[in-house]
Amino acid sequence: MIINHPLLGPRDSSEFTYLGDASLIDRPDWQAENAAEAFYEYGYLRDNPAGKHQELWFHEAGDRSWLVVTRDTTTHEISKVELARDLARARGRSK
Amino acid sequence: MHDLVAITALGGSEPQVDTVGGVTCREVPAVALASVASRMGQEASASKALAKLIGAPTPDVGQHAGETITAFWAGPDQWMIEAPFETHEDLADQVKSAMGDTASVTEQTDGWTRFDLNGDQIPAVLELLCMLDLRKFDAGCVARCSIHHVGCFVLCRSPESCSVYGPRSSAGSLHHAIVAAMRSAL
Amino acid sequence: MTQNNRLSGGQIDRNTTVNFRFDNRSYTAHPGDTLASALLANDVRLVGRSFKYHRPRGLLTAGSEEPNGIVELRTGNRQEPNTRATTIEMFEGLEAQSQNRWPSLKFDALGVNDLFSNFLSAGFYYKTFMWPAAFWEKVYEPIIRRAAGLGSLSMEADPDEYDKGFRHCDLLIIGAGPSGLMAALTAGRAGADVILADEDFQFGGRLNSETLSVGDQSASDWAAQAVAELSTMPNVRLMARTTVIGAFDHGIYGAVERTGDHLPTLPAGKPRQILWRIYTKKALLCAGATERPIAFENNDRPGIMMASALRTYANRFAVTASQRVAIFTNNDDGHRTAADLHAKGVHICAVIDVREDAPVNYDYEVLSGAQVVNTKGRLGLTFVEVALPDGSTRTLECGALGVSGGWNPNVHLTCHQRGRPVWNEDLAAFVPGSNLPVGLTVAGAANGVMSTQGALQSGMDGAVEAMELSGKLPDLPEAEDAPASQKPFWYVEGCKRAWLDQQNDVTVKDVKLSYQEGFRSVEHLKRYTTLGMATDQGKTSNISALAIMAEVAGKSIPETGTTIFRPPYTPVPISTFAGRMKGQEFHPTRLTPSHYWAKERGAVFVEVGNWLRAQWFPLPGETHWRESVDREARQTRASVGVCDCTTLGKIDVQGTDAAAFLNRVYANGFAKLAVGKTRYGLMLREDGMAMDDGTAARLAEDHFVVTTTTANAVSVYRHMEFVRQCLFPDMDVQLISTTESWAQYAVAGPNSRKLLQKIVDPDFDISNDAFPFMACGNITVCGGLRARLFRISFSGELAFEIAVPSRYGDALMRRLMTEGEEFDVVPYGTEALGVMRIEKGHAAGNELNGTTTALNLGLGKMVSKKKDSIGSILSEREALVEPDVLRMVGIKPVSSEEKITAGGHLMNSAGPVDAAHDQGYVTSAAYSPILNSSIGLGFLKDGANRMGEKMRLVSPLTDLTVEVEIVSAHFVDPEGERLRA
Amino acid sequence: MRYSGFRVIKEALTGHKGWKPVWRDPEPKAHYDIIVIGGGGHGLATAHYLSKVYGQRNVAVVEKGWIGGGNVGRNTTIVRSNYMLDGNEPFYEFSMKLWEGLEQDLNYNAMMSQRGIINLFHTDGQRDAYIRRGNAMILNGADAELLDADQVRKEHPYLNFDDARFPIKGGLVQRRGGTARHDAVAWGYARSADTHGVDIIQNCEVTGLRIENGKCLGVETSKGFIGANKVGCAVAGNSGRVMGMAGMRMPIESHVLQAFVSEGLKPVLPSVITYGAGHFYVSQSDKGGLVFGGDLDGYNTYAQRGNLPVVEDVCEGGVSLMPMIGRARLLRMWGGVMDMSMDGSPIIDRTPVEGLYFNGGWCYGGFKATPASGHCFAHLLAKDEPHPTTTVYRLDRFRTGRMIDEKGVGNQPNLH
Repeated sequence: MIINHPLLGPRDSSEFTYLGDASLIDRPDWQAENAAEAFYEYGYLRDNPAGKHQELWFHEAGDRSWLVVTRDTTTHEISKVELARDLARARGRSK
Repeated sequence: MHDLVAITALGGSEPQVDTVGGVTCREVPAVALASVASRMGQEASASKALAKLIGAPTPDVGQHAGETITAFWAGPDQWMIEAPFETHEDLADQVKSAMGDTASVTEQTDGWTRFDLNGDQIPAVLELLCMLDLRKFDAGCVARCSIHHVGCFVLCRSPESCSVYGPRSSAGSLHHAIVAAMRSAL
Repeated sequence: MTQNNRLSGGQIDRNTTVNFRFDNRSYTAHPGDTLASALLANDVRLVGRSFKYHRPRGLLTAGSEEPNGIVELRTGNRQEPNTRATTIEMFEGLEAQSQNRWPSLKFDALGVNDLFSNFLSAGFYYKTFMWPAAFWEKVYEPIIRRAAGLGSLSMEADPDEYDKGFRHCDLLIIGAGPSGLMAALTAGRAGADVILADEDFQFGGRLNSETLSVGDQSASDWAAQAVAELSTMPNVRLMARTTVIGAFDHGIYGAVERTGDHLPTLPAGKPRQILWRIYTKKALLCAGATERPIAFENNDRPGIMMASALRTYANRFAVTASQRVAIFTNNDDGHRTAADLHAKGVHICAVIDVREDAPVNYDYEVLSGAQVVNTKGRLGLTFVEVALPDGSTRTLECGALGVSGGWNPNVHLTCHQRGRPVWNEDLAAFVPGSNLPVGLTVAGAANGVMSTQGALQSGMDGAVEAMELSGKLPDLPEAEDAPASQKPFWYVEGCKRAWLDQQNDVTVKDVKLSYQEGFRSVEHLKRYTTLGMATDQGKTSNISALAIMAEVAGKSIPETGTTIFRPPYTPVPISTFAGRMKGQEFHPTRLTPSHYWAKERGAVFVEVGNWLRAQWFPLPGETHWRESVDREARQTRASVGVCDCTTLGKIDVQGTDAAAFLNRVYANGFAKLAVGKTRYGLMLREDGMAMDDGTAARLAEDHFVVTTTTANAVSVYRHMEFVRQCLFPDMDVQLISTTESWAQYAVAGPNSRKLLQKIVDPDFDISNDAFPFMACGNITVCGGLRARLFRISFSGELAFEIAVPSRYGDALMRRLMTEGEEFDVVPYGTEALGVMRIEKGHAAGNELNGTTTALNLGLGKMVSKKKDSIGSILSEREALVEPDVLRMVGIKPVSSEEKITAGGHLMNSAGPVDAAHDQGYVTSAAYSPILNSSIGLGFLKDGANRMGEKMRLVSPLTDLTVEVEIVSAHFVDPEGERLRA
Repeated sequence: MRYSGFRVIKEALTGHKGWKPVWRDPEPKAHYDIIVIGGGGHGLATAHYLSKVYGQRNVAVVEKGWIGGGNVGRNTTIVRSNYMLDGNEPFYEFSMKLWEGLEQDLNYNAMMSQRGIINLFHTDGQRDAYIRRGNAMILNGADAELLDADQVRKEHPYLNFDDARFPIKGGLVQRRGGTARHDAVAWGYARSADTHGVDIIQNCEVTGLRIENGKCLGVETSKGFIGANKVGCAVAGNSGRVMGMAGMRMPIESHVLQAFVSEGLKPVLPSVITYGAGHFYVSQSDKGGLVFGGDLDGYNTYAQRGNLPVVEDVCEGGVSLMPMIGRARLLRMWGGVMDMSMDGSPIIDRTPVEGLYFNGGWCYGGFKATPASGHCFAHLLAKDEPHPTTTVYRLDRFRTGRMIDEKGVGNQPNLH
């Protein structure tokens, strides 16, 4: 597969290490009342869609960026690649 | 001055040189390295300080630039600084004082081993080693890539000259891979 | 032997004669031959035996689709089983053997299977061999296995080298026949960046096999001229002997270039084959088509071949399979073969055409509306029996029969991403469907365009479309453009033993039986009968079998299903996929800064991940490793020892938020660590399990150096980048690995400070007051070399770790040894390191096994609940905090003579010994020379409350039961007085 | 129809006219007591045990394509019970015992071949872990043997002992492990279930689950609605998709595992061999092909195909371990979609929806589990309580912290 890195352009996916669903960015609030349940769901439950999937890839043999790749799990077509850091900020994560 | 004697990454007292069919692979220990990473929110001033340090515009993504002190892009808001070892053994300190609080600086001199390839058929060698698109890999380009499972930087300095940086501990394996590719391709 | 079957013409080099051997007989051939053409030239028709019935087999085709002509090529450790004679390029001294026969090809004992074929019908083995139950394993299966397989391996290591490489292009053209060449000319002249690859050693595809003309040239001359022009274009790369084996995601193609297979011996340093990963913007499949057979009774005898193969042998290789040839066809193309052979002086016995309206010919007989109903000839064809439309039969004497049942486009690569081809009624063949791999288009015969003119046009159009070319296009030469006429005809009615898959012996009857027993899906058919599972991957058999299944089922072919193809297009040596990564080069080897010195000292090395580390340093006279290790550990605890610990991961953490960041990453607190201090840190995974441990040294307010275990250096760095970029993207923190930059040595033992004081420059006070336990700082050594010093201890002794730039590591180690002579300094390896850490009760990899929590490790109190840190919440789940969870304990034998075994299980001192009564297990064990006893660490249910308990350590696997006592994991200096000294 | 050597001879002499379809091709009834979704190995085995052992006769298996077309038809055929953890070893040993009697139970020769399996180790740490595992196997009533390097060499002299980057230090052997003819397992179960009255309905894709008031009433299919008292889902690889129809998020990701077969070769490998320093395991089939595989491609996918980097990785391991296979040719590569669970262990349990039961999360261990999985799922469906060997395969074990994590890699499915 080829991942079109937002900074570097097309790079072979073998340069990357895969983590999983980009929902792993949405780490729950540790102080929330339902934190135990929220962390369980965050840690263990997945949509696992047959279709578009937002997922985290680390450019291990490259610039060490974490990317969020939107890829179809039935065709492997990649429709979007973003820097995870940008997406994390967009989803409200900060410090 | 201290009295400890250095050895090269390949374990010799002198750098190793191999020539096959018009391409030379030379071990280059005489280089000092330091990494620079902009501090959060200081990207612009870091870039400015870096440009001043190398006497050239701060290299963009996938580029390298500079004269005596050169810099190459290593990641978002990160660069590696190269300079002659003889004169810049304390490169990290020099860079830190140039960058001030705009960037984090880390000594990288001995994190890496460098092999320079010279000759007119470098692409034939490189295409057996890494997946770079050599059609677009002109002078001034740099890319991180994997060579036989070793993470490397490759810099194109001119059509007949490039540098390969690999982790120092893997110097033997990297050197073996390069020379085997030279024997195969040339 | 002379080449009796040589004809005139051809594209072989008659000026040179080469010698080769087949089944230990010598023959001659010419450069340009394949082994197949050379065998035919020498009148060798019998080349092998089939898989199941051991029927005699001859060549069927002239290309890579060959199912029958497979041999063991070369000898010794270069023996290469199942090699298709049709693709072996002739070279001087070539040696090949037939296979799957004993004692000889002509007399094969297992040929007896053929007599029992009625009992060996498809799937018979599923229905029998079950009684008595024990017999399957002991009697039946061994017999089946002995008979299994085709060629044999030498059982020696493959001595050749293989390379892997990467190429990029705008347009990859797969196949250099008429459409591929025309596409390459079109795109090449327009300046596109093109790679043209073909599996053959000669470009031109079928143009080399035909007597047609293209423009005013012969087809092969036109091809040669096109190649000549292409080879002058800098933007076109020609790759002959290169098979594109697979279409992978996003325009990546795998291709195998056979750089050395045509050479008698490989030049030094040169690879036998290269696996290319070709990155393309667009690809154009010009793979042509494969002629398909017609099934009839005994259609598998040597001498019965594809008609187009006979034509290729005659026109390209100047060879005929026999001087007397008949043709059996359902289409016009079969007649072309007859005409070409006739023109070369071969006697055409007849052309048998199933069509009533077959074209007439005055040079030889054409039997219209006729069918071949049987053949004769035990080891090679002698007679063909033909049924004529009037009901009579006629026997023709011939040595070769060319069969043409029409053509199947080579759609294989279009299916590699599970796209399905579609049925084309006009061609009676599957053509590429609509769901092709992205970026791939198809031209020429592969796309169902069967005429030469059509192929040229289609190739040009394909290039124009793929490269979006505009402007002037090359002139298309004139070429044959006859409409192809055929009558779909799959098998001769009433035939039984009519072969479809000739290698695996799948017949028409088997397809019918498969249907009868309910195996009606195409996939069931293939799996039940083994159709298409042979080395030719069913290239000549799958479609015919499908058509027959459709007919039996009374359905149309599209209703019956399609069959798709998987990579690789043709089989590829496993070595080719491995490339250079084998033997010592399987993984890169990482050497420590003291490696060369350690080697001089005669160290024994051990693989730790990709690192080589000194395991121990034997001295003369030491005959057992334990002697060395005991000495190293004892001497270190008695005086001072030095160990290279460079392999531990080191990560530079800088930034104004560095401390806050580490506070999140580590379970314990780091915010308040003072500058100049180091702290032990425990990192959890988000699921609450211990991930790694190490230290973090604060060199400045905004600067830490974090260490990781050797094994986890890469994954911890990746994790920290995840936390930084994805979880807390606004933290001002920068990470970079410095593992390799610093040669880092542990200097441990009561005299460690004294030794270091001899090399640390006097400006730096490292006394206990100035540089207490857990202190760290930048210093200089040996007269000004920058260095780092950490007062940390893994051994439990007074200890330091000192780091200098790696290039000076060798010299520093030597200096430590000479300066340490007065203290009897000892270098120690990983084994003694392990002994001392077990004595001290430090968890390491065996304990941090990914299923243990901080609580299990006895570090539960380190997990701060006052802050947000990774893993803290999930570490609280109910089953992880139950009162009797596993706790890390020390284990020692009640009798010091006994040995603790890592991997042993702990059982109560009385009661049953079984899984239900398992109390825990031993993770690490060592002999402690200080305690004069074997000791171990392990996990025990409720272990913290069971100190002093006597238990049984059992290891039935190693036949061991030992009475042990549960003790504190801190065997040595539990109060930690030594390391603070 | 009973199969026997006698029958084969009789049919051979009478033109094979008497063979009947191995299973019927029935139209679905309006309602069944139990519907099993998925005509793969596990679904068909479930149907066999439901009908033969648990006396359930009003049962249907619905399959979207052709039976045996999922992972039972695309695996590397290995059978073993060499697990380490308490949760797994009893279950897989139960499965092993069922394998050992399978041919007689089914009257179908699935060619179970107990030629042994060896897991090689290359470091002391690996050795210690294998000793722990071997002991756990024996303590659970299974067989295990530890070989040192010399003993390994004696049994497998063709392995790389001279030039290995990671020298072989020994191996853990299970002699009763081996291989079975994977397709035949599906067919044998199908034939038996069919004989016992189970309707096997092919080309019948489940498009929805009818759930009212928290109770599952049946399945919507491409052949219409089929009612059921109980619905069991055994569609590993597609569990996310099917359970998604019930609105459930699962502790599972779908990943592709590639497998490979070489051209047929005269016998070279006496047993199943697993490399401990690279991603490579291999056995030789009765037909002579080397059947081998390695690691997952590593990314979520439902496509039954993989990519080159893993092919190369596997072959690098193979040639490193046994350099004599280098000149053998790889004939075919394919991919199967795995239900990768969050701890690498399976799930056989009720679900929050009444009448809906789940069997999945088999990772790449599903084939060897087929008999026990079918038996235990049938037990759960018939009796509404878990079989004793599967009480730990709970769906909620991640919430409570009772993971069964053999590899110790935690909640990242592609690492298991």
